[in-house]
Amino acid sequence: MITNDKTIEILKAIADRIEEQKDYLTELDNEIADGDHGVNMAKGFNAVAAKLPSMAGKDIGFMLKTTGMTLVSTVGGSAGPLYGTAFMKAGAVMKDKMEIDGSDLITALEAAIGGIKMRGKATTGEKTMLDAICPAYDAMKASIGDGEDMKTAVGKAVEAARAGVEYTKTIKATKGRASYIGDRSIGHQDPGATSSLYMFEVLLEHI
Amino acid sequence: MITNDKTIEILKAIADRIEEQKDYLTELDNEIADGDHGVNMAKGFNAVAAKLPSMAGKDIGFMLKTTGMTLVSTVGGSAGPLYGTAFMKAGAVMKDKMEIDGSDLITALEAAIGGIKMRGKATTGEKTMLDAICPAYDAMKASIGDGEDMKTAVGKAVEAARAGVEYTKTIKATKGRASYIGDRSIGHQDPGATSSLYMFEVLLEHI
Amino acid sequence: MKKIINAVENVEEEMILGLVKSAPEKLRKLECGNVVVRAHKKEGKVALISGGGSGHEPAHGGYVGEGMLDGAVAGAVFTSPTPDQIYEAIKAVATDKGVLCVVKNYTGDIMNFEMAIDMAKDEDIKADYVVVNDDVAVKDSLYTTGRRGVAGTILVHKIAGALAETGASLEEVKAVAEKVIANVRTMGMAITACTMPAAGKPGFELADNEMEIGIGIHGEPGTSREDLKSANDIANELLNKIVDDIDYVGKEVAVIVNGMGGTPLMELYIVNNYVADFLAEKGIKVYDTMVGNYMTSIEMAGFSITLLRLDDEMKKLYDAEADTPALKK
Amino acid sequence: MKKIINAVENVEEEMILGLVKSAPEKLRKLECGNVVVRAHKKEGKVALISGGGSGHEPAHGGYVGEGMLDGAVAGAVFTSPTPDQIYEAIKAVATDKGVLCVVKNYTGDIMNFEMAIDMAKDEDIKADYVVVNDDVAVKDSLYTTGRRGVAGTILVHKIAGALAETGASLEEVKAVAEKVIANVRTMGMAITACTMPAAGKPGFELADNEMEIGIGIHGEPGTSREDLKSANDIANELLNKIVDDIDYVGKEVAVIVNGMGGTPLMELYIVNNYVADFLAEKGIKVYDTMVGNYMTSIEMAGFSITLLRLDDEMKKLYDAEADTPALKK
Ligand SMILES: Nc1ncnc2c1ncn2[C@@H]1O[C@H](COP(=O)(O)OP(=O)(O)O)[C@@H](O)[C@H]1O
Ligand SMILES: Nc1ncnc2c1ncn2[C@@H]1O[C@H](COP(=O)(O)OP(=O)(O)O)[C@@H](O)[C@H]1O
Ligand SMILES: [Mg+2]
Ligand SMILES: [Mg+2]
Ligand SMILES: [Mg+2]
Ligand SMILES: [Mg+2]
Repeated sequence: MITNDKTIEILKAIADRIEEQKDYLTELDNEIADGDHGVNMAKGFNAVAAKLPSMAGKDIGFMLKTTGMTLVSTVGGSAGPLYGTAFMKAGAVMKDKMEIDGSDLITALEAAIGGIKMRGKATTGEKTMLDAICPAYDAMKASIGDGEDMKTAVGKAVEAARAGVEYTKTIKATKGRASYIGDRSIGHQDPGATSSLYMFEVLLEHI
Repeated sequence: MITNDKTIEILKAIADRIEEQKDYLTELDNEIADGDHGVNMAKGFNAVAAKLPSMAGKDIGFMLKTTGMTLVSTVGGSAGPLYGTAFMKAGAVMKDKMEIDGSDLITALEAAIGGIKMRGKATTGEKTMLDAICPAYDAMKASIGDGEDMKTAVGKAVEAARAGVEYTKTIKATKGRASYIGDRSIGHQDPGATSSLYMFEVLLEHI
Repeated sequence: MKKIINAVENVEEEMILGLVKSAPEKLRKLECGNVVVRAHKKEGKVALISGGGSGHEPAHGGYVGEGMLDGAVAGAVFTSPTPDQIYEAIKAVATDKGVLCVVKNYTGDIMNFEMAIDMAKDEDIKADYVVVNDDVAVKDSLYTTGRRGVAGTILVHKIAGALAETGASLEEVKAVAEKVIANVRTMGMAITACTMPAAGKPGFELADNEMEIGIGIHGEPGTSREDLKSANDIANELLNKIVDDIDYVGKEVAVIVNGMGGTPLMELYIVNNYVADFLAEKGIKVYDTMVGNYMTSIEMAGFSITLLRLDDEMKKLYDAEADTPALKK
Repeated sequence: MKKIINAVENVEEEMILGLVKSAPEKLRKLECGNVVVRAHKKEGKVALISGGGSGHEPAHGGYVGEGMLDGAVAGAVFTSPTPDQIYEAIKAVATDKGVLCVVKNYTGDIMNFEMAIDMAKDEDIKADYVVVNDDVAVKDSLYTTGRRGVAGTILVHKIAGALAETGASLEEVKAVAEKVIANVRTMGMAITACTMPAAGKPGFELADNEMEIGIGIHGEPGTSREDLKSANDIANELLNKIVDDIDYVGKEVAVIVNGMGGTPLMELYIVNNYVADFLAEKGIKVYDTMVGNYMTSIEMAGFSITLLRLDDEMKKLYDAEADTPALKK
């Protein structure tokens, strides 16, 4: 079970991780696109971190929705609307929940993916964050379906996300800015997939 | 005696020397001003060289005047009007002469210096070509006055011009572009004085 | 990083303030963010908005004014502005006639503008948008995000702005903007990268004999790296890509030889010398030529060539008065 | 050297051709050299000519047109044009009213223009000149060549050009040009050097934390080398030098924040943000502000600030119509 307090802890830890990896994410973005992913994500999650104290005691749906809205209004670029929509959609389906279990997590993630696909009109294999998130979701769903506990399931999600990030190195971007350099994007790791991986890693560390 | 044929030879040799020293002159100009002296002088003397065949058989006054007019219309910058006027004025006082001796040389040089001063409103000690030409003129005049031969006199002029070039390193420019950097011009050798020295050196080599 | 700035965090805001203070009787900045609007709102016309990341100066704030834009939204450098910023711009300029947003085809720009327009519609503001995609460097296909929007965007501002000024309807202004988009093509190159203030170092490294062909306007690498060639050869390569894309022969065109920010005008004129000869040779008639820094990538050295195929309507609107800091007619 | 050019020898001519081809109905190049004149000579007015070395684009050819110059002579890069080139320009534009040459205070420019004017006078052309010396970086004293002419020259073109257009006499046009010169001051700085095509390498080297203060417009070093400071601190230093030179308090001024060619507009706007505040603080009223690349040193990164103290006559002429490639009013 992840409680609302825990959720605050996790969001704070994500913010810390992003800040810590800011330069690396920017570096990755620089290689294939415009080099702002780290800076923008850090700006957004720092804004989220600043709002966390005011969320204390609220339900998880509210927290996720507030996170999403904050990301939308502070990150900009592609990551802002994408992550923002993802968190907002997850928040909508977690409305009023003070704690969530494995199957809630799957519901939330499903909504998040739906939001990303709706906004970005991409699918897996296009060298985007979806190449980390979708396999993570599949792995987690299978694990929970097999009756494994949440920690195990999230562990498998992290494995799958990590493999997804590796996979992005092998393919050509067909969505987002990196698509403009065509074949030259091959060999480089997608920054958005990488930031998604960090979120799963942090989640695992905190449950 | 310098004949009209010899004059063509000398002018050609000056053109060669300037072309050869183009980069060095430009380098000197770069240090304290706008780095075009070598390029512009070479452009001008190449134009002079191209006209030399058509001067064959003409008097020395005509040759010097044509050289001056060619420099004026091809060099540009400060060096164009200054050297151009110098040669034109020297040409005027050498009108109709088919050969010149030491005292003619002094008359020509005096006219040239007058032209440079009239155009540029400078005097010695301002870190310009005058710091090479004026001492050269003085040394040559004294030598001829002492009854020395032309070769000796020009040799002394070269010595004096060389000392003058050295002297320009020790003083601050108060005329020309180099004056804009004020004290920062100290320590650098004046490009115009240097190109003047080359002309005296070439003269010496050919008489 | 060597820049004439104060603090990296303040670049966007100080820049917008500096722009507005260069024409305080004509422009103002919204309190709530880096949004430039006309000092005197004009009613009875469709309001035209543009925007995107900063770093493209004078775009887009420099095109706010009579005959062109009503508002411009500036995101962080090379980062699409957020929906709430765009929404504030829309609210500030909206009239009964509606609002048209000129969006360049980047995933981020489109998503943020779409979200803002949704927010505006929720408040019963009539708002719509067009997507500019003039960059022929990128193949437009079902399997990509399509061509980028680059310098041709300025001509959309100019022509749609001129029609909006006449009091035309939102549908009419949108239609003419789309006509410009259908007829405008651009391609660019760079000999140096630019440095995003927040990144602190250049986006890529080029050797002394290398150039990037097919760059966008966000400091990203181009579609290919090639040996540096002569100005004429480069211009030839870009022009051929453009005229291969749509048929310009026998048509009149507006030309932009656009500097990327750090290119001396000397080089842009040299490029235009070739462009003019190339077009004459192909039987393409030049109606007008703009040479300068119109849509930049901070201090990148390089240029793009834009050709807009004109018809009579576009010609009239192209010639209409405009009074903005970056473009006067 | 990394440049978008064809051959070093052709830079000046191709550039002038490219400029003229950007506005062929308004400009033409003389066959005999790099001289730009109006396509349609206007009689009954004093003809205004400017010129100097190339490398200052859009100066000076870009200011030829209605309301400003009648002709512009371009020498080799950073090299004064020769008297015969200037003389051809004078002959091409001369009218019964005479010709006024706007010369920047450099030994070479003055000598070459003087020789050309003498040649013109020999042909009974009424010709005269004024010398612009707005650069406060250089002390004006009996023992130097005096202050250089830099970006303030554009305002001489604008204001004297506007008066010339009205049919005023040579004496009147010269008087107003001299009034502008007496009231205009400029100071500049650079964070990078520029590369003359013929030299092939930068005029000087600067470390990453260094800048040159008090530069001219010929790629030469400035009056001092200092540690790089913030945009505001630099602008403050330049502005103080300017306002210490003549009294601007309580006066109206025209402002130019001029880029040296490679400076992104982003940085010029940031500088203007400070300039506007500084002037407001000092009680100096801004009548108008120009921000952009008006008088450059090829691709040098840096800027200059120009302040012109206006009176009613100058204000009227400043506002008068102008239609040139580089400045429209
Ligand atoms: N259409 C899309 N769908 C899903 N993810 C996308 C899409 N476009 C881009 N991304 C993700 O966004 C990341 C880039 O984000 P960011 O750098 O913040 O935005 P921008 O590309 O606008 O600069 C990419 O690495 C990719 O993972
Ligand atoms: N007023 C002057 N009188 C005499 N010589 C001068 C004067 N001004 C400059 N010079 C000479 O001209 C040289 C520079 O010539 P050049 O580089 O061709 O012209 P510019 O300074 O216009 O670029 C200087 O080195 C100096 O010797
Ligand atoms: Mg990015
Ligand atoms: Mg020089
Ligand atoms: Mg971005
Ligand atoms: Mg020079």
